[in-house]
Amino acid sequence: MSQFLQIMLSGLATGSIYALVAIGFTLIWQSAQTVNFAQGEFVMVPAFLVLVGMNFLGMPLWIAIVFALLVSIVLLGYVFKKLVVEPILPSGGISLIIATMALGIFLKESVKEFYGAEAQPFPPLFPTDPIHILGAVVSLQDIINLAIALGIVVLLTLFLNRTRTGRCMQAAAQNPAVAEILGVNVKRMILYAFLINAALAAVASFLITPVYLAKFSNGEVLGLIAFIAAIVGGFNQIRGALVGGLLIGVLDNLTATYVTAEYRAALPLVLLIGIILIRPQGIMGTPEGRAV
Amino acid sequence: AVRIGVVAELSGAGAPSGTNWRDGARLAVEEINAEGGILGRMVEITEYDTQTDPQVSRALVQKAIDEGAFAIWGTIYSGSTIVNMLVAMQNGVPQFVGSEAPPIVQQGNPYIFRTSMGAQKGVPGLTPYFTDTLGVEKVGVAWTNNEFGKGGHDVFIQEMENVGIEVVADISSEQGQADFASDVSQLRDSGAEAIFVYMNQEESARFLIEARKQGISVPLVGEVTLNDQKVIELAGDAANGAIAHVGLTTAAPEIAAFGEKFNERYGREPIQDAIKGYIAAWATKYVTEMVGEFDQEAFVETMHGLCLPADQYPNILLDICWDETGEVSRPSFMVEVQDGSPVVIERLPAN
Amino acid sequence: MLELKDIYGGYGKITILNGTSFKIPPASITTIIGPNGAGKSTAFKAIFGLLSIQSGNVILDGEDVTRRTPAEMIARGVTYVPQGRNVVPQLSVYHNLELGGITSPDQQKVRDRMEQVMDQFPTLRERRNQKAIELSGGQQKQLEIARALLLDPKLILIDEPSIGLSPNLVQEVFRTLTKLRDQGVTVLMVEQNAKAALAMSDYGLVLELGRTRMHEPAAKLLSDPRVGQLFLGGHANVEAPANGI
Amino acid sequence: MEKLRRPFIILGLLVLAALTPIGQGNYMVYVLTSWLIFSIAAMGLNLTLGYAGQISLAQASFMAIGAYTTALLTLSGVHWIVAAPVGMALCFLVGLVLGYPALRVKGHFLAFVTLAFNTLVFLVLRNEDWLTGGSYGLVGMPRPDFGLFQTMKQIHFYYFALGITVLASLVMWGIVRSPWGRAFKALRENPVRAESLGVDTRRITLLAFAIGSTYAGLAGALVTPLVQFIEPGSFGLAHSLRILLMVVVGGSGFFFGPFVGAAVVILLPEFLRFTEGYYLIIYSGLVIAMLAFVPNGLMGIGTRLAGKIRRQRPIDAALPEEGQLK
Amino acid sequence: MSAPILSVRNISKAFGAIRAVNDVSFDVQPGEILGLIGPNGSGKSTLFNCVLGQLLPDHGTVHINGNSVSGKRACDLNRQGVGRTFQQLSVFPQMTVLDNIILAGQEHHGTMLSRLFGKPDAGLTEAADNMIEFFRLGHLRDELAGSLSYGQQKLLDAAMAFMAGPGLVLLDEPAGGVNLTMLSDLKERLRAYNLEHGTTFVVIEHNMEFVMSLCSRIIVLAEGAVIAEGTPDDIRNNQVVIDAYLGA
Ligand SMILES: Nc1ncnc2c1ncn2[C@@H]1O[C@H](COP(=O)(O)OP(=O)(O)OP(=O)(O)O)[C@@H](O)[C@H]1O
Ligand SMILES: Nc1ncnc2c1ncn2[C@@H]1O[C@H](COP(=O)(O)OP(=O)(O)OP(=O)(O)O)[C@@H](O)[C@H]1O
Ligand SMILES: CC(C)C[C@H](N)C(=O)O
Ligand SMILES: [Mg+2]
Ligand SMILES: [Mg+2]
Repeated sequence: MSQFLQIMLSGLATGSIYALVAIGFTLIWQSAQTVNFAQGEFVMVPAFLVLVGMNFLGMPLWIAIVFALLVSIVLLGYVFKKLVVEPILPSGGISLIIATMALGIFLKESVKEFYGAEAQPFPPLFPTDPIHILGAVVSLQDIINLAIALGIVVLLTLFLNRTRTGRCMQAAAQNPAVAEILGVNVKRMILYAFLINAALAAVASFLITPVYLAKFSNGEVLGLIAFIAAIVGGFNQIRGALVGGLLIGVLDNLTATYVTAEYRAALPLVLLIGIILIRPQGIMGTPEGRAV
Repeated sequence: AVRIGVVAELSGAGAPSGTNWRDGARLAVEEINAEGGILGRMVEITEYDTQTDPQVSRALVQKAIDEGAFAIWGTIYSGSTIVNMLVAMQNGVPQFVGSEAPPIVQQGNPYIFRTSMGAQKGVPGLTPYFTDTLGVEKVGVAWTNNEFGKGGHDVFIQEMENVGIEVVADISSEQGQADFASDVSQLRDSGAEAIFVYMNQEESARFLIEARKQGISVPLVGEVTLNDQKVIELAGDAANGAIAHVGLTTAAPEIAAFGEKFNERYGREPIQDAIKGYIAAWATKYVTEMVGEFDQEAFVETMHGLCLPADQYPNILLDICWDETGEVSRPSFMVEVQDGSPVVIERLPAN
Repeated sequence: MLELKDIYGGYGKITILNGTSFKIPPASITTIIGPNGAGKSTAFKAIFGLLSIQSGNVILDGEDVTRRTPAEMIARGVTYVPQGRNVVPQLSVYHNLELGGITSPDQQKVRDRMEQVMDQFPTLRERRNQKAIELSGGQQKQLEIARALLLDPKLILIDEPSIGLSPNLVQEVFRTLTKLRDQGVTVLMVEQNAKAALAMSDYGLVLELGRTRMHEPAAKLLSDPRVGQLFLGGHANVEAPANGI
Repeated sequence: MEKLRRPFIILGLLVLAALTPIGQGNYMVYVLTSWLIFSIAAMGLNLTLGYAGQISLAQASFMAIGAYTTALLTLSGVHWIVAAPVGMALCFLVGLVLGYPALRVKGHFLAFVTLAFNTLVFLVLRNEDWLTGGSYGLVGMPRPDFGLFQTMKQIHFYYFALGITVLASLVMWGIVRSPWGRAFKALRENPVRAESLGVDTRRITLLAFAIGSTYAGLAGALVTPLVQFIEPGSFGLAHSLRILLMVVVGGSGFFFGPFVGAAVVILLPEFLRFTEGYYLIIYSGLVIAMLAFVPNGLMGIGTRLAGKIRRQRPIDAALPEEGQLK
Repeated sequence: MSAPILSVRNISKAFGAIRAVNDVSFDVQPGEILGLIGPNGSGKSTLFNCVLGQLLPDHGTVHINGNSVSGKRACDLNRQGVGRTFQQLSVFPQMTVLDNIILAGQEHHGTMLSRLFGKPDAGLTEAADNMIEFFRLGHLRDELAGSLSYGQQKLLDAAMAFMAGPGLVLLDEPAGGVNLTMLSDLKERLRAYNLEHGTTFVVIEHNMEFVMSLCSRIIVLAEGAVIAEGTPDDIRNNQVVIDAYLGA
């Protein structure tokens, strides 16, 4: 029993991190109708910015965090949008997929080349003291991660659906031509989405790196799982990312424990295929509507 | 000048190992060249990045040979070495590798030489520790499911069977896995009295962190990596108490000087792969000069059954012997992490 | 009010507008007719800043507005209803409508206007919470037209509003446009439903090969026999190909 | 004139392909052979993606199926000429099955289903040691021997691969210009309309996957004797992505795109090697720049230039007489 | 009276609370040109989609030539001679006009295999060229369909429905955006087909002049149900229809 509880709680803790990254996917989808395959690297980079701040610029941890957040927003939000998304978006989804993949390699290799290939320790932002619940152990950090993921989902959903700017962002994504003739500043809307995404990625980065350790290759698996989480949960709903993330986190641990560790990596994938075949719009997603 | 091909995992998952190997080799080459090179010829290394992709590594070994490499240094990941060692053999080029998987020396390839003990030798070195020192009856195993991990795992299971210790939990994980909650909790509930951890460095660190979090109190025992400098750096306090059987560690007095040199040159602690790279380079020099000319056939012939004592060949760091298969014999160490640094608790003779 | 001076422009290397020129007076309705592919829609895009213009000028109220962006044209009181379907698929009808007034600083007024246009097109009120993509073709068109009325424009560019609308709604739209004209709004419209459109227009304009061929009071065009033959339902005799099945 | 020029260019390229490896070192010949092999795999993906519009990130796993089948059979003494078609047939069947999700989902979602498939294949190859040798892989597969022509020497193997590539291209050419090719494109452009015009979109989708996969299978069947060693890691996701990159960079939907793309993806890193650690950075930067400036891929540049010339027709001829007012 | 070519019985289709089509039944006789009109949102397009397999009706049956179409896919129906157009423009934008037309015809000849090994144009170039000429798209033959104007695409769309050589054609607003000269040609063309080949047409259209002069019988839908049926003259003078649809 305590093992089961432990597995569930650990799963939720990891799942909330997947969710944080997955939210970025759904956000970008809802506001730019594209997919950022470098998302995993977007989560990897801010941690290194913190390390640069601390180890080379001599900043204390919290200052370094703020510094990294700002630099991430500029670099992974503004510069990314200007230099990669804007020129390539018009030539279609697949080109952008490839471009973001290339960007992923670019970021990964740059970090490796300029900071080093080895994993680096990263200080926890919140106390890691264990909290015992019925024989299972979680840390305060885990609980904070979960709370943050939840909070962001609620805030972003409200922002996108309840504010005019949010709706303009959606319009700009779903039908940029129409948005433009109605006077919506399409480019700016897309920029907002990318800025928010960068900020989210940075937050996710600060929260997980103490556990995952800072390493140039961290993004590979994380980006993949987060994307799967987004699809499983439902790509066109922010809350889908949360559900998908938590689900994968928990199921992953359950499979590893009770079914098979060797095929553990297959589980999210099987889940993905299953969901897509049964409910293509994802668990929380809504169908895209009328085709004819 | 004499050309050497450094074929290593400079990018991809193996980058930490590969870059350390390369840096260790570079350091050695700088020293060798400062001493006048090998047989008076400067050593010139060309680096080839395998991207941790075995097929690329195979192509690159071919390329290095096409470009006239006298010897190949690398690769480190067993998965790559198994693939590319054939090419070096077909071309008759000696190759030093940093890999531990048992099959590498079991295929009758006369050109391959390890720089560290294979798992089939290293892991049995630990068995007495389980039977005598710990005196346990039930153990758990946590290992990474790649060529390296599988090699060690298979040997360990066999060993435990031989000495009659029951393996109550046998848990594999993926290379690059970040979340060890499930692995640790299964081990915790398995009733194991000690846990054998056989993973690459980062995985080891993450495992230790999670084990600490879930309050595992039984001994965690590893081989090769568990007490590596890098693991300690990453796992912090969580590494304290971990015990490992290692062939190479800067905690050993013979190797401490190398650690300082490396640190001075690169500004960081070396991991064991750096030591391996360094040894590969110096062995190439020593043996070539022993042969007296750049003759690859004579080189491998000399290597087989050769012993280099450290007092005559100081930069080989520890007395070392290669047998007919290219496997090494060398003294090794039991190391425990105490207060954040590895401490040698026992010195095992070469076997 | 609006003047096009010798506009040349098109897509990539192809020029579609070959010196298009015309001038329309304020508070009037002008209907552009012409064969398919004449460049009517292209002319609208040129006015609204959606086309790369090679040469020539677009003049609005005496100001040169050539190559302005759509946003700038909206700021000058121009709205545009393009041909085809133009809704934001996953947003609700209400929020689609709201987008029509998104640039206005006076949101209260936009909301009042929204109530008015929903009175005019009751379907939209009925369906206000439905996704726009789920509407029928004609309902989407209603949404688009309604959307263009929110900002109290000075000039409306409307490209074939009758496509997909049921006859009573076409009449409703024409009535609305007439009313707007009476309030001083200028309307420039493309219509293939030429008879009905010219009947409510002040001027008619025939565009061919990207050039203005005729520009007359609507009544005069209506009675022109050549125009009647080609654009008002007269029959041009063409042999049907022998096979094709 | 137009019509005559094309065969000449193709002939010229063929001669070039035949002459290039002469006098090169083993390594270069090896790289050129990989170029041919990856061109075949990319050609298959180009059909699935470029023509039929169905994205697949599983191309490497079909190479794996082809490679492992060929390896297991040739190791047990079956001749390559028999083993390879068996591998391809298997790919065709599995490709049909993988096509099923494509009937339900499109775009990014499909990308991920296929990606999942790729990962599953990888896990099976690695975990089922009894068949696949697990992570140690399979080793020692013979190169095909055709009596008078043996492929043991690197350069001979190159010509062998070249022959197969030419054959595969001819078949592909036949497919894309047949009505099937048109139906593939229709599927890409507007599946609903295609269906209403009698195109069995379901069957065409499955075929697009199956044929594309068969080409990957063929490529895999060539990898086995080339490398004479296969292991799961060589058919991971990263390789599927590389093949996708070849298709896009070369120009998806262009017949010769895959050859150009494979050349860029395989040969460019060779030229960048001198930059040492930086080459992947430079390489990925170049890819991004290329996508920004040459969105239709490298083949797209040529077509665009040709289009510029052709497009300068006088617009006045464009409208029929009877539609004009006089 | 001969057996109906199309027989619709009690078809209903709801989207959530919206009852788009509500218990609609009617027959179409071979050789008829039937008009289907009704206010926006009255369920006309939905009805087409239910008949042709794009949507699954909640209730009711559809028979074509006496055979139930339930479970049949659009492509099967098309191969059996049922052609259609969609209300929204539906061409293949990145294919040339010629290729669009050939595609529309090619699936009606031979088998899957013969289409792989046969002629690249399936022997249709000549027929396609005639069709292109008829719709006055000759100068656009080798242009990409996506670069055509709205009306040109509409014509291309209609031309594709004809290439199928069908016995029953369902047209959803063929007239929208088409130049009047072309429109009267289109009408002639429909009539000619109807006479020569006995092709049956069901036409949704809001252009009353077109419908009234073309159709022999008209059905009026409103809110998903049939509210009137009769000859053009009957309909023109039917007060219910005038109120609901035609307007003053
Ligand atoms: N997928 C859908 N989801 C929800 N409602 C739908 C959907 N499809 C159609 N509807 C609704 O069904 C009704 C009928 O739509 P349909 O498209 O059949 O109308 P129509 O008669 O063709 O109208 P029009 O003349 O405007 O084309 C409309 O009210 C429409 O909003
Ligand atoms: N995006 C485009 N790319 C290239 N050519 C185009 C494009 N859009 C239109 N054209 C061409 O420009 C010409 C004029 O098109 P336009 O849409 O302005 O015609 P139109 O007068 O509005 O016709 P319609 O009555 O059919 O709407 C046509 O010959 C068309 O083929
Ligand atoms: C990173 C190292 C532990 C890898 C190991 N040398 C191997 O054989 O794969
Ligand atoms: Mg137009
Ligand atoms: Mg309709």
